[in-house]
Amino acid sequence: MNKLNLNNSKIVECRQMAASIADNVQSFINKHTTVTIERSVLRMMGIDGIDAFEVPICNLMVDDVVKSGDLSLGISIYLASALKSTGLTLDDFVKEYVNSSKTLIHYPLINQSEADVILKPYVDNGINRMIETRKRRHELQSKYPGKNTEIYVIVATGNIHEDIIQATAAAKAGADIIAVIRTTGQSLLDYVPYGITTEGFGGTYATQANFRIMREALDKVSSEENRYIKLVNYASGLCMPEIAIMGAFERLDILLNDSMYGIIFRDINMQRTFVDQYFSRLINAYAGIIINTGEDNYLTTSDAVEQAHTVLASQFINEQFASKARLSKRLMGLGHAFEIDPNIENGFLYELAQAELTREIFPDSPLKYMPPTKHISGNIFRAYQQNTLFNVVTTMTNQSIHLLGMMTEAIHTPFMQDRFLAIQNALMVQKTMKSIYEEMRFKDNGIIQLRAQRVLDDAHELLNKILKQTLFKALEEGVFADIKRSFNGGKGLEGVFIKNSNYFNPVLIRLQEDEYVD
Amino acid sequence: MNKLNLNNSKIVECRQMAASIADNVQSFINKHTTVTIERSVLRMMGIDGIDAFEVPICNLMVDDVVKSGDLSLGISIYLASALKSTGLTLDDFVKEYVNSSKTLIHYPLINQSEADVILKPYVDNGINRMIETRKRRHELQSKYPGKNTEIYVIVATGNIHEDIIQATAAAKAGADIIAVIRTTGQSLLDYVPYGITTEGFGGTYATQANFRIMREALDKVSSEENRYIKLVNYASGLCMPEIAIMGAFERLDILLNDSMYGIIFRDINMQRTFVDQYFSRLINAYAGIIINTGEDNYLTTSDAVEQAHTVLASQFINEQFASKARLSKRLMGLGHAFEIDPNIENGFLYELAQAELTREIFPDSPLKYMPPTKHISGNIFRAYQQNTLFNVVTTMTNQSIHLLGMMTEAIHTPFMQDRFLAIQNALMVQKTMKSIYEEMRFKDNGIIQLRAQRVLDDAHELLNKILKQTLFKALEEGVFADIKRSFNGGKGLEGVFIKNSNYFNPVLIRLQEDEYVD
Amino acid sequence: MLIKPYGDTLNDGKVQLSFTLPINYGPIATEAAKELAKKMGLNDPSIVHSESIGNEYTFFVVYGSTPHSIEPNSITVKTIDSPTYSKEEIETMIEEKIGRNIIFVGASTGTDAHTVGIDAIMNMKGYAGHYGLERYKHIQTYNMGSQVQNEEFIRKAKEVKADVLLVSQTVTQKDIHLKNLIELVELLEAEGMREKVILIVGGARITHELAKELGYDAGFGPGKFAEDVASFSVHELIRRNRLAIE
Amino acid sequence: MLIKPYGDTLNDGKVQLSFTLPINYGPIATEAAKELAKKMGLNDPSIVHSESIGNEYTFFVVYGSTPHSIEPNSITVKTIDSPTYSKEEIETMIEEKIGRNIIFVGASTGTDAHTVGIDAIMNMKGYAGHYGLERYKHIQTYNMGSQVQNEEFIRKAKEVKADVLLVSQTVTQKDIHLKNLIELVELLEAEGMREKVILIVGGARITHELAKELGYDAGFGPGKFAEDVASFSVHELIRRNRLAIE
Ligand code: B12
Ligand code: B12
Ligand SMILES: Cc1ncc(COP(=O)(O)O)c(C=O)c1O
Ligand SMILES: Cc1ncc(COP(=O)(O)O)c(C=O)c1O
Repeated sequence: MNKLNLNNSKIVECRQMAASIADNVQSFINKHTTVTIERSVLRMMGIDGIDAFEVPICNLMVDDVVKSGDLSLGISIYLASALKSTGLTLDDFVKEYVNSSKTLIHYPLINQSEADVILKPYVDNGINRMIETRKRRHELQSKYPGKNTEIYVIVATGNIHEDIIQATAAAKAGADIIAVIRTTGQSLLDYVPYGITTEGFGGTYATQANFRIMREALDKVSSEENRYIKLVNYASGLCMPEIAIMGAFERLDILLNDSMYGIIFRDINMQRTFVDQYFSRLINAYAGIIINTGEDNYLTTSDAVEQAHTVLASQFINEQFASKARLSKRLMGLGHAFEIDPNIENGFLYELAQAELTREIFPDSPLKYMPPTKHISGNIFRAYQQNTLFNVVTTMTNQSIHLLGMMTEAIHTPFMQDRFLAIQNALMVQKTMKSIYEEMRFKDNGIIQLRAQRVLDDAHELLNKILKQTLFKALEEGVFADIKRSFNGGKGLEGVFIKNSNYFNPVLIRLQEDEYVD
Repeated sequence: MNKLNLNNSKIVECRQMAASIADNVQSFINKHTTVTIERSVLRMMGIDGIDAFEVPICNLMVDDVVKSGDLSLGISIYLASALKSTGLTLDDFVKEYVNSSKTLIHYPLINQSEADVILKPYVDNGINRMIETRKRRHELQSKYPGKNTEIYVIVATGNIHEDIIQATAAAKAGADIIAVIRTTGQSLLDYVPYGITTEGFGGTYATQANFRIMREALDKVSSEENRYIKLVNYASGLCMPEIAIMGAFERLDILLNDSMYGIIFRDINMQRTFVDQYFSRLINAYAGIIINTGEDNYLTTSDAVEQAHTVLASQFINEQFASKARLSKRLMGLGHAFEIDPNIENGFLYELAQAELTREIFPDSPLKYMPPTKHISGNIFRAYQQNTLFNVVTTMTNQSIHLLGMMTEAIHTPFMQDRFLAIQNALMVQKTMKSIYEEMRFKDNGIIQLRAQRVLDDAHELLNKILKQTLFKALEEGVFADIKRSFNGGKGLEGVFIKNSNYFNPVLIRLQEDEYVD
Repeated sequence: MLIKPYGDTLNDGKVQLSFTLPINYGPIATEAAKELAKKMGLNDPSIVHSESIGNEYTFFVVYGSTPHSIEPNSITVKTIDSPTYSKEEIETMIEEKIGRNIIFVGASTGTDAHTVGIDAIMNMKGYAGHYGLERYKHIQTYNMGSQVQNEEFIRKAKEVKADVLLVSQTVTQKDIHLKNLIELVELLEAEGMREKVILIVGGARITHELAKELGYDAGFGPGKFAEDVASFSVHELIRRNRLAIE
Repeated sequence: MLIKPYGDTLNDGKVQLSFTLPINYGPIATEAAKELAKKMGLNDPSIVHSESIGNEYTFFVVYGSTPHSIEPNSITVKTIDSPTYSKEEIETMIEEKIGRNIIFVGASTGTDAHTVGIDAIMNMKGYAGHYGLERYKHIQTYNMGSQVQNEEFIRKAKEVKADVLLVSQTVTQKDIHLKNLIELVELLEAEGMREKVILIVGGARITHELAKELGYDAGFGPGKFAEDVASFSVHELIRRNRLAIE
């Protein structure tokens, strides 16, 4: 489709600039590791569980090395050395480790090739578990093929059991994708909570056990409804790679995973975030998990008319980071949103222009389109209407992952009836406007075309500017979402380590070099 | 605009056929008069009021002649003769008439030219009152020019005082046009009730006094809001011409006035209706009152997908009848509606096709576009959404008179908050989609274009069929709204009279022959 | 088991409310709305929206928790017990158990001009894919249309020896339908006809419960079609004639 | 004068309700909904819509008349009495009556990550066309952003000798904001600072009433801007220093 008369070479140039921007950051990334990356290496090898104080074993081990060893070598060499010294299997070693006071650094370090041999069966196990899970998803999706535009709703009661009730009802009512929102504050925890949980604020803890029981519940609905129901959770935060592994093991289908969201919206240190996002995305790519980026959030703090081009520029950058992490286009769920004040004349036309622009520039990506939130008030009827208009643009521009707006957006996390009515709203639009994407054309050089061209031009200019100053500097200047973050500020910097020249990570190599097919 | 690739000669042919259909009926009309026409002649000359049993004086007089005289001569000759014999002014004669037992036929009949002279001052009075009112409207409308698309809402409490409160609030909230719905059953009364009324079912009595006080209230809001608020009531029914006069005197701006609605939807005899509509429309034309036709109603009993062409065919016919009654295009508010089941795939595209089709075929007419009603349920949120979709089509196709749907359509006549929310809904769409009419194009030979072409073809075929069999027969066969009516059936036939060759009507001549300008 | 409204947690009692108060927008109005919600028993009502909708009128949206609960097991509702048969089954039943045509007379009575409902039940075409009674073998129908006076309706019923009378009422404002429906029963009784016919009413706001209260044999609301009405009628005719029902 | 909800006739008491009951769709569910509406005091509740929204859950829309009425004249609400001045007036007042810069420290505290509200008040750009405090002459601002712990917040306040503390709270689920706000007051008291600062809270669900209850000097909700906060603060500073106010 070329409804907007876009200048194709501008698009090509944007991609090139974004690639250079990402290259620059990638060379930084390649030199670093982080605590959560190392913990996720342990998770991949099968380490899970907590101690008597509810501290995850992975944290105990990595903290050990941070405190008394040298994490710049990677956790793997320590673990391999310990196994070698004790002669125990991993399982038995972990049991002993938890119950004794011996730390991980008490064992003489062995060399990498020996370590590789010792860890290989465990690494294989983890990798195979990812492959099996991916296969299973593929089987189910062949059995129940998906739709062009899939309806995505959230559950967020704080209690995973209530979440399951609500998710099941939503799926039965027509939802294709269920996201379990995380409790406030979890993204700032430098560990992943454990077990089935029933308390949370504005969301439910992301734990592997919660992932598992929700996945089971949704598989049940899938088979009842003959529709594969996708499960979503959130990676971005201080534990991106670990959550990526949990998602890979428990067959999450989508993970919110943005290369910059944590920096901008959670004040997580930028070095930490860039390094973590790479590793976590390598996992997503291997596991066949769609990522969702968070450009939609920019418009909750910035003006959606004036800052539309920042969304596009960021999508180009996220795309390049994703490519570097081996994600194929069909796994790049780039985010954008319908956030223009409905009181602005012709705002709808600008939304249409932006949504179509995004669709045309990223034709193969499962775009994630977010509903209005900022300009929703307590007038639930008005909100319901705004959501209809949003649904109309979604269908008119053939978006892929269709997050539904809730009429109670300004009030509370959704009640069951709010979600039901939202699904009813979306389904009506999808049906009554079914073929409108093919039917609609826009006036040549009209408001819509000119707006889209303008946004592309502005994004081009912005990328050029970022390229010149580097992405790090651009973030310091607050280029996205009007939020400024410093290179050494924010949370989690203490968890970043420059890799030693002897850095050893047998998981990273597999993620970077294995061939995988669907 | 030509977005639909319509065959222009087909449109021209439709108009020609409709003209011939109307010609045939018009020769019938020209030969007849009715009790309500004669009563409206009296009203034009200034007769108003009721007797002790609340029977309007106009009815007393006309009934007198029906009973003991010969109405085929027209009421005017009787009245002139009585004035001549008694030597009284009209006012004094009416007073005497009401209080005495003398009927109208007790006076020797004079000749037409003498009668003409006697009645002239009274006829002039009435005509001048119409002209003055028209001028006043014109002044106000120059002061507060109208909009392209005007928001129309109803009030229907049954109590004119409550109606005024609600109408005022609605106008302040953004309504441009207020319609006072009539009480159920009024259209079947063969007289017009009198005075200010406070009781009605699902509507308020249409009386001249109610018209007046509502007009005053709306004039007040007009000046407060600097927007001319139009007032609407209903003519179609057994008293079409009388209500037309009342509207002309009290500065109604729009009257529901359809050449066939009474036949189809109120089972009023077709001879009666055709004759009455002509006279009432002559008055509307003279008074500069926009008529609204009722094709929208067809889709409340017929299927909106299958019977869309009947709406178009009927619009062509209504247009021709209106022309014959001297209405200019800008007074022809042809009606249509958004009544496709939202569960039908691509229903929205069909609605869009139909609305654009109507807009293109009648470019100079203030089209009246009716909201969904039939497929509205008690789910008020869903209803609110359906109304949004309707508002979207309204704006996408630049309709003129925009009747708002109410989220409580399936429940009750509107509460104040229902109306407010409906206005808010429409205003948001108007603003956020402001220029969409100019922006949108449709795919060549796509679903929308083909649908519109098909509806035109079918209307063409239907008009051809009606032309061959005459409109009377077509109505007997139930061609509109799937409802069959017989030539001699229905209410009010007893009020129809073949004009005597000496028929005398000094008002009719003025209405047919005066030149009038705005 | 007692139940309460459900927002997102069992027994949270959450309800949504909206209303208009005749008072100017402002803090006093908001407080008045909150007090009203409290008088309706809501705990912690939250006025999530308030807006002026005209001089002296303010519109509110409110959420809150109701402490009330309901015991569904103790609820009894009058429902139509006879099963709903298919068109073919009904035709066979008439053939085998009654052995003659059944006669239905229907109308939208009083000043009510809504015919879509009665047509949905009676006319050939039916509604939403359910054929109307006119299409049934062994059923003879007279659909008098709308705005039929009760007297006229009864006259027709007598004339054609109706077995079943079908009344449709859509306009319910100021309870105009009740007046009209009660009058019909009284007229039928005065004529000694009440027991001789099966008397059925239908319409958007009609429930079986209400119909029974008014002295009708059955009431049908939205979502009911010809087969429901025919099943009930045939079943009832058989019952009245003490014929065995399988 | 007593007032009641208004549908289309004075004192008709009409309200709209919606809720979900954990019960299967059907006549019993509808009756349960009706009983619930009656328990909430509605006369003649009408269940205008019911629909299954999942196994064992039914959604209802209800209209009815409440018999309750409210006397607005007897309602007293705590409101901020000081008038709202313009930016220029405020600047002049500080100049003339206070004669030094006023220092504001603001943050979205606890785990709350919402900054748009506090930024609306404090940042240069402001919100909805109202400039933020940063742009005011004689006002010095420190906006600490979001997820600021109460301890850290107090530390900063001390460090810069704040006159006014601005706290923003958006997430209110399970009353998390109350916990956080109360803790702040307690910490300030423990530090002996409570009386030395003007303590203000704001957010979408914050009212002045609630703020006062929690021991704050003022609370600001939606529709309040920098000039409201500055006016109150300057007015209050002057009052506390017993300076005359024109
Ligand atoms: C279509 C319609 C019209 C059409 C009617 C055309 C016609 N020939 O029927 C027209 C445009 C003419 C019209 C006019 C008016 N209408 Co009207 N109309 C409607 C509308 C949009 C749909 C009704 C409908 O056809 N539903 C579809 C049918 C199939 O549903 P149903 O009737 O419920 O029937 C089903 C069941 O109830 C049952 N059933 C029904 N009858 C029977 C009978 C028997 C024996 C049985 C067994 C079953 C049965 O079976 C059917 C199939 O399941 C409704 C709003 C809405 N969305 O409901 C307003 C509505 C009914 N109308 C209303 C009003 C007020 C009027 C007017 C009075 C307005 C006016 N003042 O001019 C006039 C009526 C004048 C009069 N004298 O009655 C109000 C009634 C308010 C109230 N509760 O009292 C409504 C609710 C709109 C509103 N919110 O104001 N109307
Ligand atoms: C934007 C937004 C976000 C953005 C925030 C970006 C940012 N940097 O602020 C993002 C996307 C990051 C976000 C995240 C979340 N959000 Co949020 N978010 C919103 C949203 C859409 C708009 C809020 C807003 O900006 N309003 C505009 C501002 C200007 O209004 P305001 O805050 O009321 O401020 C005005 C006044 O209140 C006052 N004011 C405010 N503060 C102060 C302070 C002082 C001192 C003064 C004087 C005045 C004042 O002045 C302002 C101007 O008038 C609302 C929904 C909505 N439409 O309201 C949900 C909403 C607030 N979020 C919600 C939730 C649950 C979350 C999450 C917890 C979800 C999750 N589990 O991940 C996370 C938050 C995590 C956390 N730790 O807090 C819920 C809160 C529910 C509740 N009542 O508890 C809401 C209501 C959405 C919902 N229905 O679920 N959110
Ligand atoms: C990309 C991305 N990651 C994560 C989140 C959620 O993160 P948190 O749990 O920190 O609210 C969001 C928020 O919507 C997001 O857009
Ligand atoms: C053309 C026309 N006239 C009159 C009416 C109203 O007539 P009544 O008062 O008979 O309901 C309508 C109904 O909507 C109409 O469309």
